[in-house]
Amino acid sequence: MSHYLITFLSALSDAGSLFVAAAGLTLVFGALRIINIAHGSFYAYGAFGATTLVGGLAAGSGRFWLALLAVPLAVACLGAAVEVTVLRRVYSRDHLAQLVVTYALFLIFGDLALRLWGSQSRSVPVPSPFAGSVTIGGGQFPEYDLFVIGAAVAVGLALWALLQRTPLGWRIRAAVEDRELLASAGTNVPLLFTTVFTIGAMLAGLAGVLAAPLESVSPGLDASIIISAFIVSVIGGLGSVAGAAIGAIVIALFNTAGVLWAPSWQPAFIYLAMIAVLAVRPWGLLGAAER
Amino acid sequence: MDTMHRWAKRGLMRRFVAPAVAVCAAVVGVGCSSSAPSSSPGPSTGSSTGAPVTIGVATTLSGAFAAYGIGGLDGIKLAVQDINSHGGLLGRQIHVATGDDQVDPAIGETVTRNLILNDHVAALFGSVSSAVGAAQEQLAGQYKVPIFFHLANDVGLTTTTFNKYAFEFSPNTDMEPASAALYYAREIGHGPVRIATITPDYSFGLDTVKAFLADLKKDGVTYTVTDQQTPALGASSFTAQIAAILATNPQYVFAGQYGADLVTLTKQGLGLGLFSKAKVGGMYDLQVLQALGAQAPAGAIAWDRAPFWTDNSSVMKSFVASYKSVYHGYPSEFAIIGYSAVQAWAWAVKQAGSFDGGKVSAALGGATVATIRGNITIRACDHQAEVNEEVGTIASAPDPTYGVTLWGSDVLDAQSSQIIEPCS
Amino acid sequence: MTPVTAKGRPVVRALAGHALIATALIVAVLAVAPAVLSVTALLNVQSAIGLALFACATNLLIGYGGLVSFGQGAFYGIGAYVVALAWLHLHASFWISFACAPVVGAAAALAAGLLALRTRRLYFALLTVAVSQLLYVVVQQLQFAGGANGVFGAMLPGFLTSSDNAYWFTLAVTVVGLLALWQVTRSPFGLTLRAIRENRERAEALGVNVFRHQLLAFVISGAFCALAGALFVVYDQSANPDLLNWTESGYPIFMAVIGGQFTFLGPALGALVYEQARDVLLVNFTDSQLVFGGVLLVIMLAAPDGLVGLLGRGGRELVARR
Amino acid sequence: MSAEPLLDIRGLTKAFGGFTAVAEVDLAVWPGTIHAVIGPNGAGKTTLFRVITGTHRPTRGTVRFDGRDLTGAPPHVVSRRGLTQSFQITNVFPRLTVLESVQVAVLARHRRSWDFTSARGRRTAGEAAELLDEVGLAAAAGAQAQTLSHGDQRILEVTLALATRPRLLLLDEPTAGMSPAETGRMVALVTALAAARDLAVVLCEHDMDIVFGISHEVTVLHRGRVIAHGPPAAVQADPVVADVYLGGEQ
Repeated sequence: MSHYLITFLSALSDAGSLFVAAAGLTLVFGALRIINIAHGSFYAYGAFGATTLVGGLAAGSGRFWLALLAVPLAVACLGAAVEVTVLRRVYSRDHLAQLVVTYALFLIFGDLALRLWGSQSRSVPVPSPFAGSVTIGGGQFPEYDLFVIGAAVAVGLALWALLQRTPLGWRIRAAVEDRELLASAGTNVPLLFTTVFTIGAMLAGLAGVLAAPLESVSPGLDASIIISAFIVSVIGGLGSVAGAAIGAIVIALFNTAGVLWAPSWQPAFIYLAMIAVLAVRPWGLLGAAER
Repeated sequence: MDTMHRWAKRGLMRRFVAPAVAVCAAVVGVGCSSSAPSSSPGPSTGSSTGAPVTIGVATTLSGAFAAYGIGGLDGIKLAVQDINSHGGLLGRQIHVATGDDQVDPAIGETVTRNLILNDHVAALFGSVSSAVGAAQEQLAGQYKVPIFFHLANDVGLTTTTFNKYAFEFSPNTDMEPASAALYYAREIGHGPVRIATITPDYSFGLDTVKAFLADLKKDGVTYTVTDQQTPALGASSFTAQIAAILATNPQYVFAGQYGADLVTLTKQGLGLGLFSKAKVGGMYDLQVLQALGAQAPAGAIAWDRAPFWTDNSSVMKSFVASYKSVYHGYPSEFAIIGYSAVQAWAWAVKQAGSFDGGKVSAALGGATVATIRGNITIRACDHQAEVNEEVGTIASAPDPTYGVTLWGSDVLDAQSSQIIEPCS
Repeated sequence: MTPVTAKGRPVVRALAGHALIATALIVAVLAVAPAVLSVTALLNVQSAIGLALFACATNLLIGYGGLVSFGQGAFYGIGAYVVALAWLHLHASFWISFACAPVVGAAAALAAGLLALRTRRLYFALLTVAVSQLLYVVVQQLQFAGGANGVFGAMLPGFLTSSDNAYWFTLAVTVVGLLALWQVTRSPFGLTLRAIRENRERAEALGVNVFRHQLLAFVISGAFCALAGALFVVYDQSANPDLLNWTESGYPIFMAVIGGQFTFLGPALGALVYEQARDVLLVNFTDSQLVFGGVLLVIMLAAPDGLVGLLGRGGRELVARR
Repeated sequence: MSAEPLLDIRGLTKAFGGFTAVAEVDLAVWPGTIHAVIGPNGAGKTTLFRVITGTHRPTRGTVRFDGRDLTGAPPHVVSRRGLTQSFQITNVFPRLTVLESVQVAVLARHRRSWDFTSARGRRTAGEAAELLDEVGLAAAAGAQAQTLSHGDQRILEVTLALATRPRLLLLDEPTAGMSPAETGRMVALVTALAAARDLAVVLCEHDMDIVFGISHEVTVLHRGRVIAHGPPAAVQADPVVADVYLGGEQ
């Protein structure tokens, strides 16, 4: 019986890191109507940044917590620079052009990462207070995974508070739901877009740092995460942060179901999940019905 | 001229003739850019001394498997550097041309075709992925250029798509699991024992698990397979698969993952208690052990095609020293195999007294060549090098001389004769 | 008084005249290629021609229909697999299986379209990715389809084994395919499709059954993508799962965007330029993706309407952005 | 006045969740007549139009047109039956030329939009060009719709609806944002076409001069309900209307 609990908790931990990665992507889409493929690059730079800052030192050192603060901010600055120099020119363009531009950025950042961090697999030791495991119902479960679940919930609450309780949050929601209202309220729209994109990049960097102790940090990390983040955002409904949370859980459960019942077909399950959801609700679970 | 007619004519001019002219320009451009002087492929085999001879390395230099491709390339470059410092081959210096296939067969084919036809390479060194390798093998056969596989080791390369210009210098996907099975059998005895497997969901991973289970039975072990997981290649999380495997409480686990995937699988397995509950085996080579650092799972079973640290011969010692002096790090197994493949090619060129692909391949088939991995015999029937595979267990502390946690002292040197399939 | 003769007959004839001259010009240059080019260059052009058909078939959806599908690689792969598997298992004649490829592609496109066209814009794009990735994962599991390595072998008939004949065949099929596609775009159906792209709600209010038109466009595009996939077999004599991967579906989109998605021949030009640029990049630059990304970015920012937009004298006016 | 109304709406109701936008509306429109539907903003005029054209499905009530039940039919079916709308916010095909835009409507009417064979020009250029002549847009035939002036785009908006040869035309504020001169041109165009083609027109308009100038019947909506209907003179004199709409709550 215990392994179902362990399986569920590990699914929850996967959902947590997926949510933090997807939240930035869906927030940027909601406010700016841009699907940012380079979001995967920001995630990878977050993870690589963590390996640089923490290095191979023993788990005891506090360098991980320093990285958890510093690296997302650095990635946020990179995001702001990208938004100001490149994305500002493509807001008026159609979806396809925006996709191709962000894909071009994805390719550029991919090769730069190879130059900066080389091609070797790297990894970050699990940070000290959470290095051990806790026994739950007879099974062993890593403490760090519990930390990741907690961090995801914290990010979710922080985003909820930002969107519901702050003037910036009101403007972001206005950008998502009713563009005309935004302009009429005298908002500095370009500054708002830069802010939202920077927040999106920071979330991607944070997700990267969080994931570094869990997996190997190597080239190709940006491609694998962007596909999962896309699927989670679409299932939840593009533009809805709450939808991203639900989408992350749906994907984690489908993955687990695949593992338990049809291991050899497991990689196909996330695509089946996406097709099933979109067949029932063509604009995602919580997405705004597009006319 | 009524407005309608004039409008139509102008409109059409834009929509058709402009792009039409552009298309023709592009085609003509194509003609010039890539049609190098269409001399016959392959090097000028005459012994015009002095003109450098090129060898081509078409491998993966970007993406998730870049570390493997670059590792092999470093070994090959070092071998060429050593040859050139001793006066080159037949009096001619050797030059290395490279190409990045980005693990995509179509790109791999383009890059390989370009090395053959534009760089006139005298020999080719194959890719990381077997799918790309198979496409390269066809080209090598078509243009009569010897191709040496030092990374891709799918048994198909020496059977289904084999031709006489292809040579496999790495233990193939039959030999590697057979060596692992020998070690497991030595550990287990006759059993009965409970085993689970987890491997990436593509041909290499699936073939490896199938061969391992078959060889284990052949080595007299009775076992029951409790679970078989096949996560996607490059998946970011194996927690669900590990939890499912643990639920069937196996005594032994066989992992087909390698490189970045094996690092991720190990870190997540440690957290879920996989290594404390079962004896896990995987391809824990230098790159994986360096990435894991302090998290390397002591006591886990590890196999590797050419680990330098288990070979105490003076030849290997000096190779490791010279590699370290050039690359400021230690050689991966692919650097070692790549280096030995170049040595074999050089030997065959001297033997045949020419760079001609046909002569070199004929000279090498069935021959025994001295390399940094000792004397290697290349089977005449399928050009599979009769090489050993090393299997051991991960040490509990970093190696004093190399500063990385490597293997313990008890290492099985699985002889090629024990693990190779007879000629079909 | 009225700017046009009663039945508008002279207008149409003039339109057709110019188009034929332009197409004949292109075909003539391409036809001369085998005599002029070396083996490599000929193979490059043959591959580019096949990709031009793939790009124009995809552009029927993107440029004309306003439907951004990221899954056309699925039908391209299906076309290749139909020919390869017919040879492997049924030992069918190449010509029959080659003719069946577009039919199977159309059937697959019908099924996928019924599912995908219920969604709009980005959801449609991502759903088509999901469908083609599902196919990509499934085909690797099917042992009879050669699993992850795909199907290799001498599947071409004697006639096509000579590189010149293979080139002629590819050129002929592509020209016929492009002319058929061109007729579709200039027909009433083509105009209605463009109207739907411009303003779906308005088209519906004028009595156009939007779903059916988009579905038919999806089926036609799927058929021609499968035909291009079958041409891949002529070039490469193999069918491997990577053809179905979403990265493969990205190529025709880049070609259409680079070439100019709002003109008919734009994607064909994009295919030629893309194929050569990629080969040159791969061979000469270690950081080929960095350079390609940079070039793609510059083209997107500097030439929003693709190369044809730049080249066409009045290109700016014809494709003025909304 | 023929025996049966062309458009016969009975007890039409449309609610979005709790909010009832249109409640129990009855509306009858006779062939060849101009019927104005007026009311303050938020009275439910646009929702009523959207339900009639099939963009929204009615919660209750029936829509009969030309003797056949059209309740809940999708927009393209409603349009094919001969009931077409032009939009309040200009809704044309930006990158199509004026001629091409009209040809799309003509093709749809002839059910030729599935035709792959003939060039689109042969079948429909003539008819489209004649219509452009009638509405005075012939000179702009080759220009892209997005390059036209606002007034011309409004005229193109109506022309597209006319090209489907409707029996009834729904005009949602056709003169919105137009100069007096352009308004005069539009009013003249609508009345001429109504007479020439025995076309019924349902007009939603704020400009009272137009409403009481050219319409044969007027219906006044307030908070989704019909509060008055009849000939213009009677409605103008009706105290309820004056209180609620003209003088009262604005």
